[in-house]
Amino acid sequence: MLEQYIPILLLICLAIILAVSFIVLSHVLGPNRPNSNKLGAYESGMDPIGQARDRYSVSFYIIAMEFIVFDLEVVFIYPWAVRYQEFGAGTFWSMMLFIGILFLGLLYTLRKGTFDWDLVHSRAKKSSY
Amino acid sequence: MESVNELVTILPAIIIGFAGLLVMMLDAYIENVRLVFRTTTLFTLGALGIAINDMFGHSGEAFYGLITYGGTAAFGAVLVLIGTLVTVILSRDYLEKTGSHIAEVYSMILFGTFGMLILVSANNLVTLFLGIETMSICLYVLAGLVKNEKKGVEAALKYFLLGAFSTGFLLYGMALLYGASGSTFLTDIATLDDKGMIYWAGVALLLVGFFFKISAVPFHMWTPDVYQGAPTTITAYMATASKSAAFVAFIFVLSRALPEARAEWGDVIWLFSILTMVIGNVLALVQDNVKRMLAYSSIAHAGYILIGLAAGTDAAYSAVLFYLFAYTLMNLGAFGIVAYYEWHKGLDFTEVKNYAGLGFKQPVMGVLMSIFLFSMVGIPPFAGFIGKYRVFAAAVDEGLISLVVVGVLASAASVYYYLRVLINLYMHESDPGITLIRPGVLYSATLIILAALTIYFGVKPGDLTNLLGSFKGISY
Amino acid sequence: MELDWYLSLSAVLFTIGVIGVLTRKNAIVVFMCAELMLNSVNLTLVSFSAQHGDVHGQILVFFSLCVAAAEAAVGLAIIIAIFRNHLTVDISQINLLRW
Amino acid sequence: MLISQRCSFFKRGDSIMEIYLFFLFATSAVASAVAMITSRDTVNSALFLVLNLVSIAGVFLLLKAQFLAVIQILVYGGAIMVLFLFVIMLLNLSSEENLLNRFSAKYVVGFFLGVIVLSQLLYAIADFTGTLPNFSPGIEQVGTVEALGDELFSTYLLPVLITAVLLTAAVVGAILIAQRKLTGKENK
Repeated sequence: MLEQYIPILLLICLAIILAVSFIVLSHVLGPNRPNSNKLGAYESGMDPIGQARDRYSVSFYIIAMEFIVFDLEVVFIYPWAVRYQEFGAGTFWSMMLFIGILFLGLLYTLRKGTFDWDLVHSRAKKSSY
Repeated sequence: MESVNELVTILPAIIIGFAGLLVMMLDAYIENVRLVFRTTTLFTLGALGIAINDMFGHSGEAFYGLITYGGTAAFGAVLVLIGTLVTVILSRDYLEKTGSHIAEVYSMILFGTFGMLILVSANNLVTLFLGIETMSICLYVLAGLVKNEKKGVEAALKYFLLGAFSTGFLLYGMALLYGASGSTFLTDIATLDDKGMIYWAGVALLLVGFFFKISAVPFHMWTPDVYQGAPTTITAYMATASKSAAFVAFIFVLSRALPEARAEWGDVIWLFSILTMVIGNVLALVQDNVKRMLAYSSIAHAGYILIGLAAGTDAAYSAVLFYLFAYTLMNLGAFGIVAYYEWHKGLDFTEVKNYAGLGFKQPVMGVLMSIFLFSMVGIPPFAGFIGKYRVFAAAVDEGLISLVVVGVLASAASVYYYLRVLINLYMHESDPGITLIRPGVLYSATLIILAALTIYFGVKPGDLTNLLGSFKGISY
Repeated sequence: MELDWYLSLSAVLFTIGVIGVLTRKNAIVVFMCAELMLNSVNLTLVSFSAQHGDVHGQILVFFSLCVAAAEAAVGLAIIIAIFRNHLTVDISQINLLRW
Repeated sequence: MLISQRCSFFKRGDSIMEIYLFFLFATSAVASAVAMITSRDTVNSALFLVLNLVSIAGVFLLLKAQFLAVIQILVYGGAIMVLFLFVIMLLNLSSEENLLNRFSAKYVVGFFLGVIVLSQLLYAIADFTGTLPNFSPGIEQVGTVEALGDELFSTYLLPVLITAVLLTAAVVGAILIAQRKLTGKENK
């Protein structure tokens, strides 16, 4: 009864094979003469300052967290959408309430000023953290 | 879809949930903290009124059996809502004075209370799990409220990591119970006949999860630091509302889902009760910081309540409910007064001896503090005594004499660290430099009402005990 | 495959999670081990749901996923706040189990 | 074919592929879990956890819980682990951790406690085997979206709304804690 998943298995194997082959081939075939400026991080010509991962402001985290919450909301809506005809008006209004509550959460996040980028960046420039 | 008149059964939870969302929006769009405070108080009062009248209504199950209402669940809702109401009223002055008065506190308290109201009326593992998690997440946030101070955030991290760890055990217990019985409804788990090892492993892990929430001894590591790190009125909220909700849910699980296994989990709770009472009191004796001492005293009280759970009869459960009521009143009061003393920025109150002579400076607060502390010790005219007496009586009826003996000895030992505060308040003279601010009218009125209730139910516990007894069999 | 193979796998993963929480110092890795514990319990629930042939187990998995996500959001916010105050997430320096 | 006759504990109805796939996913899950615990770099731990989640999703597929397998990868792997990596990058704390330099008692205690928990659980599971039919016949439809959807939106509608409030509380809490300074206006 696992036959239905054969295509997925093939897809995964193909993806793995492609990824590995790219790395191996480029490593094996490509000319390998490293020198200092080739190995430096590419900063469109300028030499890089600070390490690669210096800290940046918190609003990126808040956006990622919002992504999780709305990803979960979508996950709840999948089964609802699939069986939409069988459910009466009650379920419909309950789901509207569900979506409404999460929408209020979004309004709260918007209002708390974490999304207006210019303010965020102007503040970030003043003090690094 | 459940019919609309089923919504009436969880009306307090709906009101509190709606209030949480409303307060969230008010805070976002109208930054007026006083308006937020008034709305929160208004909605909590309304929900409390409905919950009180639910207590006298009939009880049953709703939402396809996910929720149970009336009787014990309504009384649990009353306990939670009293804790929330007093916390909100006391928090306004306390947070204003300590400079972290922000409106999000009220929305988090309301969301936490929503989780507790669901937890209190859970009749299914799914609603039980969601209730516990909603409550816990709001408490993690509230514990880390005072962010600039180091110890507040440290308390939040410790509480969070140990909480996530205990959630794993709790869910594993639920999974094994579901595996053994094939259904997630508490009453179906009770009808399970062949109790294989999976069932016992599930019971054990579920007990571990609950012991963590009520901070029984081996799992109490988080309590002192979190209670000390959090703002004092939020500590009152954690000590009273969340612990009462966890205990009522524990009663439901023990009486509804695991009635046949009473002998086995009775012994387990017997052991943990002794551990909690002894170690809770011993550690409270050595504490100097009053807030930390009150944290250990709340652990010791969890031990006394576990005596009632170890007894396991319906009479014992109603005795535990009475004890929870008295426990909520006195702890709210005690933490409220400690919060009042912490208003004064200049003085540091980390040591008990800093309380020297303050009893005379603000006589009202001194007297109230002594009422609450005497009630905690269990001295006759107060509700604390009646609670302890009825729990011990129920345990004696079940033949748990050793438990009662340890309980009495532990209470005797607790006299020392409770009265040490009073001795400092009254016997030692204070340096004249300290002048105490007059507490606000609302603040002292709330504390006076709490003290009046403690005395009233100490003197005339009759009607409450009859009401609690009248709950038609918790595990019907 | 026998049911107990699935249960044993989830028991092993649960134990690895417990060991991870007890031994690691970095707060984020401890939190990841807690997530691993929750995940292994999901596996037990699904195998019991398959064995009983009803969907209650999978419903509980569904909600436990949502709870894990909400916990992750709040937990990582706390860890960010900790980093800002303590500039370290090494939980042994934040003495976790003080009396 | 030879293998399935000789080993007693395989069910006759199993195809060989299912057995191989189970062992493949099981070993990758356990290996990535152990690697997550013992790896020195936090980012490696996070990526090993993602591998662990994907292999557990594979085991879900074996148990015919297809919707949950996809959700697991989508939500757990796709969203939660992204947040983990975000925070690790944000806090720049993926520094090499000297893991096993001093053999502190904590490792012994942790390992010992873990082994105790494992032995209890395995004992419970061992006692359980064989007492009940292994897999009820009708599990094909149990794992599908339709089955989950019917049950979720008829009986368990209230928990769906509770989860909505839980998620909003998590959003408000996370913003409250993650913001830099709390007092009054200036964080606007």
